Amino acid sequence: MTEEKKQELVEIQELVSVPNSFATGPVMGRFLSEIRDNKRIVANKCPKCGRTQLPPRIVCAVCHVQVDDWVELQPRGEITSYDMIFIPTLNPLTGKMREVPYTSASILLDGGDATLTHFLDVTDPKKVKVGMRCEAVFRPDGERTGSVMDIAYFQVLNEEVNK
Amino acid sequence: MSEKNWCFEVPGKLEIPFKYYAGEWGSKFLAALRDNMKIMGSKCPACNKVFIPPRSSCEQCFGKISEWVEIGPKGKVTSFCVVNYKEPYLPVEPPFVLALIRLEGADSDLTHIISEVSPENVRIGMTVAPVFAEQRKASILDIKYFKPAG
Amino acid sequence: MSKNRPVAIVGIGQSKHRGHRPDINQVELVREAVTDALQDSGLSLKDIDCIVHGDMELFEGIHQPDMWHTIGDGAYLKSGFRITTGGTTGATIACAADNLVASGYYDVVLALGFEKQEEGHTTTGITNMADPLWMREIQTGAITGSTGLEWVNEFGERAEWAAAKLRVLMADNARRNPKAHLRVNITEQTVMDSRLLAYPLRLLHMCPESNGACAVIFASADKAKKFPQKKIWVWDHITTHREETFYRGGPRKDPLTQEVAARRLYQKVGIKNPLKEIGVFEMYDPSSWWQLDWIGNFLLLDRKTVLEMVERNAFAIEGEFPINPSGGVVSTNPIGATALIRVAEAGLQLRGDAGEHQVPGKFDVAMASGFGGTFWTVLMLLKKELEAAKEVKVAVPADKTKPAKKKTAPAKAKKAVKKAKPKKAKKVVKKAAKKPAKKSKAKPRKGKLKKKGRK
Amino acid sequence: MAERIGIVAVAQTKFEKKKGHQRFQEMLWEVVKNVREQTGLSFGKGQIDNAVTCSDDFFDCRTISDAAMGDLVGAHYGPEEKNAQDGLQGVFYAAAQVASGHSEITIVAGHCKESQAASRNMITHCAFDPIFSRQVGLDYLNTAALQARVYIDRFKVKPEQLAAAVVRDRRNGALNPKAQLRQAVTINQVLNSKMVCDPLRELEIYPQSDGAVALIVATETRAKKLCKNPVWILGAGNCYDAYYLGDRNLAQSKSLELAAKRAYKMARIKNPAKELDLLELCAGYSYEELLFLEGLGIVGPGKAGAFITSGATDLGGELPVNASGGKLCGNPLMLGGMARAAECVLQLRGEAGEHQVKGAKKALAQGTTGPAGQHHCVMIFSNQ
Repeated sequence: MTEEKKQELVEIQELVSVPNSFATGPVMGRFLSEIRDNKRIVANKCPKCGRTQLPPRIVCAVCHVQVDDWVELQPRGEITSYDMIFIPTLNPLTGKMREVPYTSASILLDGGDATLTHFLDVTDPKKVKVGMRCEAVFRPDGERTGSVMDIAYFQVLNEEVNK
Repeated sequence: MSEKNWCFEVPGKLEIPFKYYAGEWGSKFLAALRDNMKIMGSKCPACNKVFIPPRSSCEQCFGKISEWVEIGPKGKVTSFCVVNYKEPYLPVEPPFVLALIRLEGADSDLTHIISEVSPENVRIGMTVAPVFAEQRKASILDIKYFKPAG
Repeated sequence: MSKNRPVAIVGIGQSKHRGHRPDINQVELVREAVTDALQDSGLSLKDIDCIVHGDMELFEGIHQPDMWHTIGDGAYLKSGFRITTGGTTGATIACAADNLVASGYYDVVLALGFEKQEEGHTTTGITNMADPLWMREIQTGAITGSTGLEWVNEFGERAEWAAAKLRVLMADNARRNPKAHLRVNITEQTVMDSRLLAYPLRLLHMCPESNGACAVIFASADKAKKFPQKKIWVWDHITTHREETFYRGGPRKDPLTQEVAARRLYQKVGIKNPLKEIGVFEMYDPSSWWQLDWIGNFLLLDRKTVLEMVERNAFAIEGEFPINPSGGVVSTNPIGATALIRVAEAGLQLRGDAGEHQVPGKFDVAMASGFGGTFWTVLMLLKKELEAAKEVKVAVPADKTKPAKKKTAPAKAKKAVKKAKPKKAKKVVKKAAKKPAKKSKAKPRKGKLKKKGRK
Repeated sequence: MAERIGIVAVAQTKFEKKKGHQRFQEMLWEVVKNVREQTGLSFGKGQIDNAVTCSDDFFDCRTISDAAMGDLVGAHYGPEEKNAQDGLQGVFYAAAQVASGHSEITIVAGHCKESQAASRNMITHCAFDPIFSRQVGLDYLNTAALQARVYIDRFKVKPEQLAAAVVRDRRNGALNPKAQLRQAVTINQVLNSKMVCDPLRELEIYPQSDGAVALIVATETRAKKLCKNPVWILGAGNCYDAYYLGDRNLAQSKSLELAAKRAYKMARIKNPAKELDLLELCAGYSYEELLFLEGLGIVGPGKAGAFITSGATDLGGELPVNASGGKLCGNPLMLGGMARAAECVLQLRGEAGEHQVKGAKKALAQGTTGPAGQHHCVMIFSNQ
C-alpha cells in the first residue's frame, strides 16, 4: 500500500571543529612579516632558473633546489587572469559564508615573473580585462596581523577604468 | 643579511559542518531507542551472531542481515576505562567511565558511558542497566548512560 | 623497464549514483559497489586478497574512513591500503591495484572509490585544499571561469554554444546510463540560461555533488584466466602531478598536465594517432568548459578542431570519437569514486557490456582520465587483448606459496605459449598488432594533429 | 633470480613535541634533502622516478594535503601518490611499485605535525562512526585504554611488567639522538605518573610529536649501484581487523597475527623468534609492547610480560625490541611504523650508533593504523 507510513530516516548533524596553529616557518614567515611590518611584497627567487615564487616556497619545483634568494616586488602589476564569483561559498577558516559577487585575480607584479592571486575591487564584468593594471591596498598600520589579507584587495588603477 | 627569525604562528581552524544519515536500517535502531526505549541487535543468519551497533550486513561473512533481535536491557561490563582528560567532544565532565558492555542476548559489545558509581568501584563482569534520557532524539545518547544493576 | 606481470580487470561494480541517499549510511553505500563488482565478476569475497580504499576524508569528516568502512567493503581480515590523491583518487587507486597485482605481492585486488558528498560540504572541502596561510581566504573550490574566458575571448559566442552543446551531449548520454546521477533532458539554451557561477561558467556546466561508490577488481593473468568474467587488460598508466601553486597567464608557460601526461603515455605505448587508435575515452570533466578545453590537450588537437568536432557532434556515442558515453563527470560526481568510474566505464565499453550507452562497432583500446589536486592528471589505457597476457600460463596452485616470485619475462616466454593460444583470439591479436603500424602512415581521419604545446 | 627490492637511504628529523619553527613542508624538505644527498639522486628519468608521500588530511588541516609536498618530492610534472595510513604502509606500497616494474627508484616521504591541532585526540575522535559511536566520546586514547584493560585482565598482567616495557624503551631512547624523549625513567616513575585514562598513565602513552621521515626504495640493480650496503625487503604483510572494539577479542591482535603471517610467508621465516635479530614495534601504549610481541608470534598469549622483564628484549638481550626507543619515546601518529622501518635500516647497516644491535642481519618493523590496532602492517628487512 502506498499509504504505508514512510520509513523515518534519521539525520545526524555534526560540526567538526579543530582549532589549529599554523607555524609560518622561515619562508612564509618572511613574506608575511614584510607585508605586516613594511607593506612590502617579497618573493623568493630560484638560484638556478631565476624564477620568482609567490607565495615563496622553500624549494623550486622545477630545479629541485632550495631557494634562499629574495627579491622585492612592486605592489602593483597586471591582471593575467580573473574569476568573478557569483555563488557564495564557505570560508573554512571562519565557518562563515562569503559575500557575493566578488572577483579574484591573478596579478603579475612588477619586478618578477610570478603571479599573485588576490581579490579585486571590481565586480562588474564590463570593467575587468586581462592586461589591466592594479595596485595593492594594504590595511592600515596597526590592523595588519601578518596575513595575506593584510592586503585588503587590489584596486584597478583609475586610468584603466577610464580608458 | 643577518639571520632573522621570521617564523611566527597563525591561529586557524578546521571547521566544517557535516550531516550524516543513519540509513534505513540504522534509523530503525535509533527510532526504537527513542520511541520504545528498546535496544535492538542485528542478527546475522549465517554466523548466528547478534551484533550491536546495528548493521545491515555482517562484517565477518559479508552476508546480508535482515533480522532484528531485542537485546538487553541489562548487560555485563567486559572492559572499562576512566577518562581523566578534558576534550571538548567528551559527552560528560571527566572523570567518567567509558565501558564495553555485553548486553544480554548480544554477541558483541556496545561502547557506552557508565555512571551512578564511583570509577574505582567499576569492575569487569559488573551488571549494568541503561538509564534513558528524558528528552530522546533518536541518538545513541538516548541511552543517557548505564548504571550498576543488582 | 617492463611491467613485472600483466594485470586484468575481472569485475566492475558501481552503486547507483544519486544526489540524496538518506536510506543508506556510508558503509552501506560502499557495500553496494563491492557486491555489484563481486556479482559482475562471478567471484566471492574469498577470492579477493586485498582492498585499496580511497576517498577524500575531509569531505565526510571521517578520519581514516577505511577503518569504519571495513564493515561494508569486505576488508575484514584481508590486506588493505588507503591511497588518496584528491580528485584523481579513483584513478590512483586503479593504478595502485594494478601495481599491487603486477608486483606479485597480491593476485586479486579490489579498488574501491567512494564519496557521500551530501554528508559534507564539498566546496568547503575543496577550498580547504588551499594553503591556510595563503590561498584559503581567496580560493573558491573548483569554481572558476578563467578557462571559459579564454575560449570566449578567442571564439566569442561560438565557444559558449559549444560548451553548452557538450553539456547537452553528456545529458543525452547520461539518460542512457541507469547508474548516472543527473539524467536530465536539457537544451543548449537551458544550459546558457542557468545560474551564473563565475562568468562564463554556469550551474549546468558544473559537475553535481553525488553519493556513490565504485569498485573494480584487478587480477593477475593466471588468476584472471580462471575467472568467469570477460577480461580487460591494463595496458599502461601514467600519473602527472604539478606543484601546489596555480599560475595563470603570466610570462611563464606551464603546459597542462593533461597534455604532458597524454604525450608521455602515447609515446610509451606507441600510440601515434589517439583519435584512431583509441576507441572510446572516459574523461574526467569537472565542467563543460574544462571538457571543451581538455579534449584537445588529451587528444593533441588544436582548439579550432575541437570546436568543429563538437559542432558536428563527433564525440557522441555513435560519433567519430565517443567521449563519456556514461554521461561523464558533469552527470555523476562522487569525487573519490569519480575517476574510478572512468576506468570502470571504459572497461564496460571494451567488454561490450555498457548496455544502452554502449559504443557500437569494434575497438580494442579505451582510455580513462582522472583529474584532481592542483591540476593533476592520471591516465589509464585499457586493452581488450594484451600480447604479454597471452604468454602467461595458468599457474599451478603450488605457485601461490611464492607470491613474491617474479613471473617469466614476457619476451622470453613467447615461444612456449604460442600453442596455447586459442585460434579466435589469435586473429584478433594479429589485427590489433598490425593496426597501429598501418595507421601511422595514414593521415589522421579527423582533426589536425597539433604539433606541440598550447597556443 | 628475481630482482630484490632494496632501501638505499633513510633520514629522520629529530622528533620534537612541537616544531614551531617549521611548516610541515620544511620538515619534509629536511629529510628529502638528506636522502638525496646520501644517494646523489635528483628527480626524473633514471633518477628518483616516483614518489609516495605519507600524511593525513586531518593532521595537515587541509584537503589533498599532498598537494603541498609535490615540489619537494619531484612531482612537478611527475608522479606522486599519497598513502593515508601509517607510513610503513607507504614503504610497503613503494616496494610494490618498484616490484611492479612501474618505477626503478621511489622516494617515500612522510610527515606529521601533531602539534598543529589543539590535540591529536580531537582528530582521532573523528575516526569513529558518527552514527553510533562518536557521541559517547571515543578517541584512539580511550579505546586503547579499553583494550589495555581487557588484555591486562585476561592475562593478569602486572603493572610492573607494563612499566618494564616503558623503562626499556626510554633507556634505549636515551641512546638515540633522533628520539624525542631522551631521559631514562624508572619503574616507579612510570607507576607514579599521572593517570590519564585509567589504566593508562602518562608515561605509558606516547608523547605528542612532530617530525618527518624519508627513505628511498630501488630495484636490486639500481640499489647496488646507489649504495654499498642496501637493505633488502624480504617480506611484507598487512591486515584489517573488525571495526568495532566490541566485535573483537581485544586480548589478542588478530590483524597483527595475520599481517605477520603474511610477511613471514613472503620472507620464508618459519621461526620468527629465532630468525629475527631485532624488532621495532609501533607501540604507542605500554600494553601494546606486550600485545604486539604476542601478535607477532614471538611468545605465546600472555607470555610477553615475563619475556620483557627477563631482559630478553633489552639491547644486548636475545631479541632486542625497540633499540631506537620506539614510539613511546616520541613519533607522531602517522609515522610510528615508518620511523620503525628507518630504524631497522640503520641497524642493518650498522649505523645505529650507541643503540646498535651488534651483528643484526634480519629485522622486523611493524606499524599500525586505526582504533586499538585495527590495521597492522609488518615488514621484514635484511642486509644479506
